Amino acid sequence: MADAADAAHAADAAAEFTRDELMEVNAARALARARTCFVGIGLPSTAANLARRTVNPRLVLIYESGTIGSKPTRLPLSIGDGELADTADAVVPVPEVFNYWLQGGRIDVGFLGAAQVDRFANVNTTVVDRGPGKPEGRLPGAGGAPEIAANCGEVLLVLRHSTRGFVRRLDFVTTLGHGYGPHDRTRLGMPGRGPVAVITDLGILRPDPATSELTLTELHPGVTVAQVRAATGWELRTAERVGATAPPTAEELRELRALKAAGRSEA
Amino acid sequence: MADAADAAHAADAAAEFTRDELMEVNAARALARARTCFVGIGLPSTAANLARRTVNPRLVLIYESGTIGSKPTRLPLSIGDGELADTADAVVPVPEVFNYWLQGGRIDVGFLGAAQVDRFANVNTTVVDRGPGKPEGRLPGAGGAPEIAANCGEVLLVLRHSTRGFVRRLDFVTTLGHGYGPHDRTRLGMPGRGPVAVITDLGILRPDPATSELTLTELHPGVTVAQVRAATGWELRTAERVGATAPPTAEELRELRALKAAGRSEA
Amino acid sequence: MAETRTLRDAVAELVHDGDTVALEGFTHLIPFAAAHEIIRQGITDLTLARMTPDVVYDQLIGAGLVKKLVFSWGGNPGVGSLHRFRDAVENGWPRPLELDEHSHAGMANRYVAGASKLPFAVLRGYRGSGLATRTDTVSTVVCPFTGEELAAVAALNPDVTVIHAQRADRDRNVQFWGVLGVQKEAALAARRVLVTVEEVVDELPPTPGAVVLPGWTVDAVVPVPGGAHPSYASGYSVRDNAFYRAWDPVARDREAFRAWLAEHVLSEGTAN
Amino acid sequence: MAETRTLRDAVAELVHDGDTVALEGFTHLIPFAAAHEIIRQGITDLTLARMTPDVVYDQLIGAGLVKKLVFSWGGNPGVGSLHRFRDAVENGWPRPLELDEHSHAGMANRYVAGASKLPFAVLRGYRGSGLATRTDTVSTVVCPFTGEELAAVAALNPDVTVIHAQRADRDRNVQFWGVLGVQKEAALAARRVLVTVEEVVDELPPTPGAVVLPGWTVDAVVPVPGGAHPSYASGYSVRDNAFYRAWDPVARDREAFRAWLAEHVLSEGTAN
Repeated sequence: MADAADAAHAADAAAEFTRDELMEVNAARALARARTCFVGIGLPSTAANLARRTVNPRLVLIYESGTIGSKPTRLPLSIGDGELADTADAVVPVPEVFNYWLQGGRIDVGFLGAAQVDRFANVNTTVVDRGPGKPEGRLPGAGGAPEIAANCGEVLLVLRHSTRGFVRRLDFVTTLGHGYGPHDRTRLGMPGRGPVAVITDLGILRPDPATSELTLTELHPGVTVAQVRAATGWELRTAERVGATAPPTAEELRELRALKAAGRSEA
Repeated sequence: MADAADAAHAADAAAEFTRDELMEVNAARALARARTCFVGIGLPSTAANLARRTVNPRLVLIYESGTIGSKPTRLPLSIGDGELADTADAVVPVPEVFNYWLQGGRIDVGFLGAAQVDRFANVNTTVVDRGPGKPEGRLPGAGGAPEIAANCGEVLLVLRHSTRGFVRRLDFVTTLGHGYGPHDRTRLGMPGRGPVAVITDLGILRPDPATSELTLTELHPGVTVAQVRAATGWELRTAERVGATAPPTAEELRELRALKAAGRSEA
Repeated sequence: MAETRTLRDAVAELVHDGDTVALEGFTHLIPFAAAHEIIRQGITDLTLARMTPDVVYDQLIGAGLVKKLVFSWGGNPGVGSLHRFRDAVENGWPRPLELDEHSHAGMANRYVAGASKLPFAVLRGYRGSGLATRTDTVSTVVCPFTGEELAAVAALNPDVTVIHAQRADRDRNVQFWGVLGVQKEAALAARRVLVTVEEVVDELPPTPGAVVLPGWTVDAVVPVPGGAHPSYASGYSVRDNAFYRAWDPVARDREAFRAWLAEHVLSEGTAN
Repeated sequence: MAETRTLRDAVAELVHDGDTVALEGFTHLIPFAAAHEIIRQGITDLTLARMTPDVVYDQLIGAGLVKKLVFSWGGNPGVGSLHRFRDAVENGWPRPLELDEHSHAGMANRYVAGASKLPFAVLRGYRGSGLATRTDTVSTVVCPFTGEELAAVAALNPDVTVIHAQRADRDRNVQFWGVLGVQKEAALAARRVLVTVEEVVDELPPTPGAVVLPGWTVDAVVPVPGGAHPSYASGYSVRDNAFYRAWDPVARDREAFRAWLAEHVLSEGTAN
């Protein structure tokens, strides 16, 4: 009965949700079984905080500013907002969070954004080539990403789907995902499994277990394979059976919107 | 006038002071110009706390338990007594005190005891040879000494004078003083100057600037060169002019005895 | 004693042309007031180190005082780009900006090595990343026990580190709490340390989560209430997120930036 | 949940014959009660790690449960020798004791490497000391930037670390303060963590100088008021210096020690 009611709610809400909301909701769902999550700012923070309000209330949020077990009531604008420290179980210096907690192998899931991703889920957040005669376009840089991707149990990538972002060849490799195939992480001695999903506003890509190449495994409601292929800069492979993500539930949308509204209002 | 009065007091007290008190008072005086002192337990702690009550009230005491700027009112029995933390400016984890504070070059004077010292002020606190057919005698071990001796601006050694302690050849080198001469510390890249004085219950030995060999430079009141030589396991050299340490002042004795009485009473 | 010194005098005494300077503070406790004083005094040819350059270095870079930036993430947190930083890197305006670029873990460990007076630190990092090809301060070492190759990062020892803290006492003991960042390491790694504080008190109240830097590790303490704005000082102020958002259009435009600098930095204080 | 477990069950579950065990606490917060439970259960062939073996390891060694000791200073602080430790090393009684002996700086950094999941740590240490010739857990590395040769110490990752803390909450979050020692590093370096606490509370009050170990890093929390005696728990008890002094004559004599153990450890508790 509850399921039927939920489905009805979901159907009501479905008319209204945006593609970004699909991305955010599915990113949150991907944290359902994690104990600890290393949270970058922006989309990853939205998703992780939504997960705490929906699928995983006990999820431990760890921010690179050194706040462990933060329980913010609204979305922080930066990874060092005061509420992250005020609501944390422990606040540690930045070197400690990287050495004892991240490198120490204590984080189940690392959540990363990206400017460019290639077919092996390698990531560029450093510079982009803007064409002949033009200077390289400057991006913010690595931040914590190279070591998050190396040391977390697994990595989720979240970014909007476009040919600018999903590229045949990265202009720079900031952060290794799967290198050039399934053996590169092992060869480099990386403790974690690396990227297990790229969650976009169109669907979800996952590395093929045999080749580590990103493959379309799920589509969001109303999205076609052709749309995803058109937004991907390489010949995207699809899984034998491409699934569909469940539409956001009313609860997911309500919590997501409340979070974002609270985040905006505090400025 | 004040000097004359002090001298009179000192003379009064002189009848009563012990050789250990001479050692302790002179060890405290050696801290007159230090800003920071890394304090081992036992005689070094007595001397450093006496210095804070007499020649150097602003002396910063740093204990290897991680208490920085401790101001104990009585002599602690161990380097981790609660009062050391309760009265400290800062309490840091043990790895930090060794890495950021000691190795970080922030300690002016390190104060060490020893079971055996050789003529180059190298120290053994590990094992002693007890003769043929007998097992090695076990001592407590290194503790912080090797890195205290390497990294403090300078090192003071404090121990009672006897041929058991002042030996021709160490049974084990726990802690390097001056190695085998004036170039060994430089060759080993040791930041600090190493031992600058060995303060005993008979007098003070200092390394000869040319050879680094310990040389008798001062005698305590009433002690002869012959007595010191008889208590030293090698042919002890003496400085061209052997000085005399000033007798303890009444204030020094009063403070020293109050400190030790308070230390005993709390057990 | 430190408490009688003005910010102008302390900056003039401790920060010099050509210095390597770290103004640290991880989102929290960023020493903006001290940065503005550096701008007013026109102290130039600086090598600036900071994990997150943030708006504070956008301003110093835009003011033309910086020849090199040592950093790991150069964005306006939660907002977008640092446009003065980008303009300097992409177009050399107002002067070219040399970069020494790291990951956060690498930068944090460079300060740790600096505070420990070790020449380098070891981490499991930079693997498979192109970062190591662009800098001479990342290398490798082999573990003598396991044979594993690990990253080595060169120690970072600033000529001067500048931080903002909540409180100090009259002996210059400095106390800060909340998000702790890498300030203790950056201060202990530096040859000189300048601290601005919200207030100077007779005695530092023991405070949960607080770090204390003893006075003898600090060269100058200057009371500058609000000296972290638009960053914040936990217990005294909140982050002015609106300022960070409003910075975007200002920094996008060279003239808008110059006008902002003239109005809000150069016309204030006493150095002009 | 942890709070329903007895010390007997927690020790039986987490500490096994042949384990490498660290019972840490630098003078302060030494987990004596847990050590006594290990003795009662006769868990043996242990490799014990501790910077300062203290009376707690004198007891475990004297009880014949220890095959190897990893340490840096083995005395009775302020009193003298650890006689059971000496008897084992010098005379092999009640069994021979293998030693892996370090300096404090080396031991502390071995735990740091362990907590950081690095195979080794670097320090400027052991130079000119004979210590390095007696162990295979000290080596050297060369700085790739300066060419300086530095000491490398192998990471120490105990099978189980046991600590005593002042408080925990019902989610196993553990809080301790005062002299902090190397407990955080020893706990984070270990595969399993057992914590005895003075009390379990509904909510941990923010406390100056306190370290919090999140509950998800801890395998068991057991309330054992006074569980550090004759060591102490700042805020709850003071160090029983008289006990440390009285230990000297007990430990000097094998029979006096056996009688003490029978009366004060083996006859108590519920494991027998």
